[in-house]
Amino acid sequence: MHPLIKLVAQRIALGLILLLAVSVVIFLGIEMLPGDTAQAILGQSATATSLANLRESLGLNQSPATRYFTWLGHALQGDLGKALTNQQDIAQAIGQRLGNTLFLAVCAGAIAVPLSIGLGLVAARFNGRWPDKLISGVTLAMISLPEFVAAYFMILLLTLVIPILQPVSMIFPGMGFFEKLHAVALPVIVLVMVVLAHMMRMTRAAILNVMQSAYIETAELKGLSPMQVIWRHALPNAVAPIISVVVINLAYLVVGVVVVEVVFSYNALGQYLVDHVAKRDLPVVQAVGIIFAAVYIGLNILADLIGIIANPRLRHPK
Amino acid sequence: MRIPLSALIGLVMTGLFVLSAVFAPWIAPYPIDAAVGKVWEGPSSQYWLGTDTIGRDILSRLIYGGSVTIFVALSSSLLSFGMGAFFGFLAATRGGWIDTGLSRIVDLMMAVPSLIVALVVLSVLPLNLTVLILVMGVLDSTRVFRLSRAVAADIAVMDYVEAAKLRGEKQGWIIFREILPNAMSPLVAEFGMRFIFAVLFISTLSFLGLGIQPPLSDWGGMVRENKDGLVYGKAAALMPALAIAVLAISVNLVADWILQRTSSLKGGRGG
Amino acid sequence: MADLLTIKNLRIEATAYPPGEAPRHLVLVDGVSVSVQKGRVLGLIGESGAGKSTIGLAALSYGRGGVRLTGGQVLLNGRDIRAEGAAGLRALRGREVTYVAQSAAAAFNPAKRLMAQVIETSLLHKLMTKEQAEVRAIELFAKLGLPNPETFGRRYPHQVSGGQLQRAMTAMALCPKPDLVIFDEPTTALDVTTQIDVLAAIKEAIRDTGVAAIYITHDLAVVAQVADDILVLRHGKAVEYGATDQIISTPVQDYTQALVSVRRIDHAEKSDAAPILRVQGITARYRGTDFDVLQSITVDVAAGQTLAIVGESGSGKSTLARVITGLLPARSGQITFDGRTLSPDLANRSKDDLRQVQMIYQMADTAMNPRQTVGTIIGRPLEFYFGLKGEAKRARVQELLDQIEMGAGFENRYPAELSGGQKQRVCIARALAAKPKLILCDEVTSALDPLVADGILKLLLNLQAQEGVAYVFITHDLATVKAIADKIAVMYRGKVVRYGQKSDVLAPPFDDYTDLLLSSVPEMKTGWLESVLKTRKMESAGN
Amino acid sequence: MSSELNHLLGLASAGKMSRREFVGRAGALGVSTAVAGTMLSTAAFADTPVKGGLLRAGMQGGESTNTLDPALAASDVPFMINSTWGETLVDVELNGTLGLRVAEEVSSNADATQWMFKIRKGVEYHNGATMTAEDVVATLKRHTDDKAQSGAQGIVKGITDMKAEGDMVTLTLAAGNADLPFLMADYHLIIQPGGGVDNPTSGIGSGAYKVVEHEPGVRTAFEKHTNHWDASRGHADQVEILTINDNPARTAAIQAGQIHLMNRIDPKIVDLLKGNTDIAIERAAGPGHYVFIMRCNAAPFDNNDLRMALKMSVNRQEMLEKILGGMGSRGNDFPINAAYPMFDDSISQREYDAATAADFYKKSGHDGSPILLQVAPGAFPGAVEAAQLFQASANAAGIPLQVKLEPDDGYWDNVWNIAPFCASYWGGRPVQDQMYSTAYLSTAEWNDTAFKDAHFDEVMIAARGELDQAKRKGMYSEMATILRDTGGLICPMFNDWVEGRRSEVGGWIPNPAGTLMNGKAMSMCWLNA
Repeated sequence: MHPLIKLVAQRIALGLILLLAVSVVIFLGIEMLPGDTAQAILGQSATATSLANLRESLGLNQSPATRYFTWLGHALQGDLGKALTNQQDIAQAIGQRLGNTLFLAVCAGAIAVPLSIGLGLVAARFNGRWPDKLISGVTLAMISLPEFVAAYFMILLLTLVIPILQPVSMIFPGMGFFEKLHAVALPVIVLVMVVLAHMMRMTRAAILNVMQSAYIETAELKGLSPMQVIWRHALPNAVAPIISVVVINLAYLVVGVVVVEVVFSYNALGQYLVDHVAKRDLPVVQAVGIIFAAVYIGLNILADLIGIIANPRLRHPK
Repeated sequence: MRIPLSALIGLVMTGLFVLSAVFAPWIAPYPIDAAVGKVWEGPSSQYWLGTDTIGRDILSRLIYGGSVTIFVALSSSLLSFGMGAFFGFLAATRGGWIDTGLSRIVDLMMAVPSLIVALVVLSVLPLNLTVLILVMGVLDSTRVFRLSRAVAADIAVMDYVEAAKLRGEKQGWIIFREILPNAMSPLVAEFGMRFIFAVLFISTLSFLGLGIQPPLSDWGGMVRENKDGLVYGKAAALMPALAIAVLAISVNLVADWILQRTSSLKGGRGG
Repeated sequence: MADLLTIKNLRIEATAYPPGEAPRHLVLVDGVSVSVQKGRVLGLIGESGAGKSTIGLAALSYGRGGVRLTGGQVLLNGRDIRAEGAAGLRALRGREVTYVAQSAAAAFNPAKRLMAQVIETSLLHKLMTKEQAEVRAIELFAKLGLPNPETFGRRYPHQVSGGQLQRAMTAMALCPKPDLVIFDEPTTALDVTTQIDVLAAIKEAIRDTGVAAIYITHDLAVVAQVADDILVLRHGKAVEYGATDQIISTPVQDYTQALVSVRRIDHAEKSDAAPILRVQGITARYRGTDFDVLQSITVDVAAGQTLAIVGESGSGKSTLARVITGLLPARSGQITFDGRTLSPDLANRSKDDLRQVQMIYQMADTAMNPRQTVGTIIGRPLEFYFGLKGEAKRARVQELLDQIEMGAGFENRYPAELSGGQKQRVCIARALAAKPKLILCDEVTSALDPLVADGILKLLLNLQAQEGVAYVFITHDLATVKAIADKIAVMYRGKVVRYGQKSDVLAPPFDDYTDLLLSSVPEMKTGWLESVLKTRKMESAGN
Repeated sequence: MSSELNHLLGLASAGKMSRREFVGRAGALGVSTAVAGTMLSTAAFADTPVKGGLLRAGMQGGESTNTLDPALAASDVPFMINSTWGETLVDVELNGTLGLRVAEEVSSNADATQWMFKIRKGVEYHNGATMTAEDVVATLKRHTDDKAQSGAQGIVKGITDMKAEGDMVTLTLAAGNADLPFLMADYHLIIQPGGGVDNPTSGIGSGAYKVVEHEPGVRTAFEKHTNHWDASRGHADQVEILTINDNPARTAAIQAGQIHLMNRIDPKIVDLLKGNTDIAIERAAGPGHYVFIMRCNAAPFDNNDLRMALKMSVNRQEMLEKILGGMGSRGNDFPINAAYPMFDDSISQREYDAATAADFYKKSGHDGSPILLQVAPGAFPGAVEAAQLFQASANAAGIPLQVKLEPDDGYWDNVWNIAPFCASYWGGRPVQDQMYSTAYLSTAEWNDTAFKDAHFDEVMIAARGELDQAKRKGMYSEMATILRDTGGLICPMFNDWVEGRRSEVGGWIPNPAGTLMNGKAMSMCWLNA
């Protein structure tokens, strides 16, 4: 078997194991939370018997191990149970909101990734000169601004001062693609601001790091222009670090945007989770937690794979 | 010692913030929870930065809020650093199953998004500074772990470390006398990054109503209190927001400068 | 005959920015004049810091880091390229002048196939079509003796050996048919046996293509084989400039004479004595690998004498050192020191055993903690092994510093403030501080300039005479071996192929490998290269 | 009619003057309440409805955990949604009089112990079925059932017998209750097919609009119920109710025209909105009040001296100004204000008095440990700030009050009605009896102050049956005083409804009984082209 395929297989297997471990951790974590689900559901109207019955029906009286494996069994068949609060089918509810989450993340990523890498290259090209200083300064300011502040500025600017966008971004099935785009424009802008800086700075750093190498001098002595040098010789060798930071930020766009969702009342997973956390709606918390973990792990595997493929030593062993 | 202007500005500003935080009770013109003025007064000779949503002096609250923000951020990043660096070095120098074990655990922790963990934990545990600091510190230590492990691993293969081993030096000497001094500057720079992250993170938590308890308020909380006015250009919410940004930028400038002196690229915003 | 390149009293300056210090202004090259004619080879020779590479790069009007050409002229094909703008320079670089770097391994982009990199220049400057360029590249591969030239270009740098990369680099330089090629220490990074093959290939290629070349090296014997003229440099100034024969046979300047007479130390071998260290049937392999890098090695080191272990990279000589120190526990065999059996694992050795065996590394820079002063570095073993403190320690440190001929005022300096030779001396002092019976020297001189290396070797010999300490001296350089060894073990692919007293080992009849090794040592006379290539029995391993 | 009356009418219909004010002032001019009411409605209805379009409301007070079960509705969004798809037997007209909905006739026996409701013919549900008297009885029964956990349980408890004959529903009460019809207007008591017993969350009712999409805590989309019986309702083709909990976003949304109606404008930004001609600020002095509730059965609040101490240490005037921007009135620690019929304005207003508060506190013998007040930003607009003002004024009186911030999400499930001392909000009810029986009757489901006083209960029951208005007023006055001086309710202020309407929205009639025209805005408003 080609060692590359072997590596890929290994990475994926590792990822799956990790995911399984995460599911255990989340399960245990929720087990350890103070407070009792049955109590949480019945609230003050709880009586000893009704509690007992509910525990029975929820299977809370079984051992954690059994409960975990029954849960896992169902989860593997795509059945995540029902929300305790309003009996919605979790898989269904999550399904749509996951879609919204990904839609937002993809839109933001599609703009932020190329933009930040481009800026990173430019900054590296003019290292230490004014374009570099300008880009670094602006992105530094962005990285230093809390998301929600950025969010309100954007509302102020783009819905009131220059009324071209909508402050409320909720999207529904049945909306046209461009309708949706228009709806999420504001959160997208804010998220781009949030992740741009990090990726751009890392790209710049990675490129500058590579620029130390002897083969860059070789390229310069061949008579290549600075941008040719960066594009042809530096970038290919900086792929791995850049990808890894891109992935961190993509993961962030999926799992870390609760605040933005809240501000723009965007109906995606984050807000859904937050709503259910306080209600101790554990099946929901668990399900969403797993999904987030899966996204994170999946993206990391992706990064690993790209890193491997980008590395000729692994692609073409001796 | 040559300090570039940007770093100098950063140092001075950071210094100012820390001082005002430390001496808050002495320099704040008004008590933190006294509603002295009308709602959302503009800046005036009486209230330099205006008043907030129930007529408290914003400058005073900024100063007190700063001490809270900085205290929490500092102690949580110290915690995350203590833990992260210690285990990171341990993993790098010991290697073997210790390394593998710790690394896998960290992978696990990182796979669960920290904001979510914070939300869950903070919504069920009693809300107080200790819990807040613990949660943030532990969550953030994973990144420090990865960095310090990487840095230490680079250093651990150096001949002078091998020489120390050959001499028969103990683990302690090797970590603290051979490795640590050479790992310092990337770690210090990372510390800056972590600190900023902590500041932003508390702000976010406070914004979601899971942060500092009133009448104490961190800057994030102040933004929330006054956000209704923000959309109408009331400066009240602007001030704490700017304070956060300026502090972050200042620390960032210092960190960048330290980083430049040793080219190591790590850190950044957390997921 | 018209000069292709004329350099008229060139002055090159630089500003260094040491972290946390005021920037320092340096003059790297001052008032150097030299010229190269079409089809001729100029050798630039000197120690590190002599400014030879800087001058080489000046021919492309290229300055590394903060380096600036501040005076004089660089006339290429009659025009002063110092006047050229960025675009003009890009036009000339890679077309009129090309460059062959010291370490091809580093100078090739690991992410791109060789062919793409070799023909890049030709395409960039629109000198030929892709097809033409590839055809030419394949010709050059063949001319430079690379294995199956047609397919060679499809490989990635990491897939070919160092020697081959260096040839490929030469091919890359010659591909665009430049007027002038700068060879910057092209063979220094290679094993001796590989070096001469590459040397020969380069020489042939230069001759066939009729290109002019500047050949930069610190090894007079090497440059003597390829250069028509030689310019000897020191501290950025020209010392002596003349035809190759004249420079090596009748050098005028003392410095040149010193360079020529280097490696002439003669050290009478001591007769065999009771062993302080016995290595018996050692077999070892690295964790996670499945072959033995050392196969049943058996050697003795006589007390107060020197065992030289000779071999090329990959022969396992350094591994042997790691096994002796216990860093890499052997799989089988045993190590006896002073009659006691040493535990194979470092962790289980007594403090005194550790003290008795000290080590000196090839790279002095990485062997010293940059954050510790010389005083701390040398003082630590004193305090660690003998519990010396304060004044007593300080005095002993000074004593050691005197022993390594560095005198006062050094204990408060940091490694970064020392020259290469001084660093290595400090490492020696650190080893001595432990009062060991045995010191392992791993290529301690190979990173140093010849004259400095000589100094170190002399020092080591004196110390042996004073302290009666034994050395295991690991090196690839036979000249060094001749200079210092009493016993010699020749290693090849994990085995000892020849072992005995120096006199026996260096006297015929030789086995093939030892012959190859001995014959590969460049000699300070022109035409040596051709003669040796005829008489060799086996091909070098490096290809 | 007099020019002054015209002037008042103008003010009132423009929403510049509350309905109560108008009726009161008109009364002063010798106009009877009923007449004044009708005058006002005709005035407001002056312009003719425009059909069609999509009417959007953006509201605070919804979570993704909400359901469509009317029995469980508690916060603004579910209230609004249910009032849009469902109808009650009767409802409360803007002038406080009884309006007939699916009941076309209401009558009672002499001592008000038996009430007859004649169900309107041909009231069609969204599923095509026709409403029957049985449905009505089934609905009321369902709300008496413990499992339903209905907010109306306290109301229907008093009904001993319900029967349906033909189109007539007859309710028999243990004790007479003159206000029963008003109780039937309670927003929980929405008539569902078969009483919604088998599927309470179906969202199928007889309202002017039927639910087409419902994403809890996000958006509920309706389309016109073409066979709705009441032609005067349901002008827009589609309506949507969006949950926008974030204040700035909601306000920005109405300015940007993304929504046409919004609830809960932060009073502090009203002045800032004044300049905007697209948006009318709709104010109505309603029965809604912001409260801090102490559970009388939980230490340390089981001590009335401590309760008094806290009541005395609230600076109501300051709160009114800083929290409501003056848009409201001071509370007096009982849940009734001028918005209610038979309100006794002679009960003296409680003022901030640090000294007295300190005495009460001393008297209570409290150990001086921090007294925790739990509050969430969403408890009511400005709740956290109000709590902090409270803390400041209480601390000034030497009472160790301490504010504990709780997250908005889940506040109503985990803190309200559970925590011993927390901030809360009451929308108020159309009549005093209903307000009291919902939250202050010992047995009431939502007795969030855990106030138990046998005498109080007796008076309440008695008052229900009392048809002599003067006597009845006296009884209410007594109840008010009991609550004021011994209850667990701290009521610093009554808030006006401060709501936003884009100028293109027609048909707005201020109705203090509840948010957004007591939940009728979607059905009664239209979009002027």
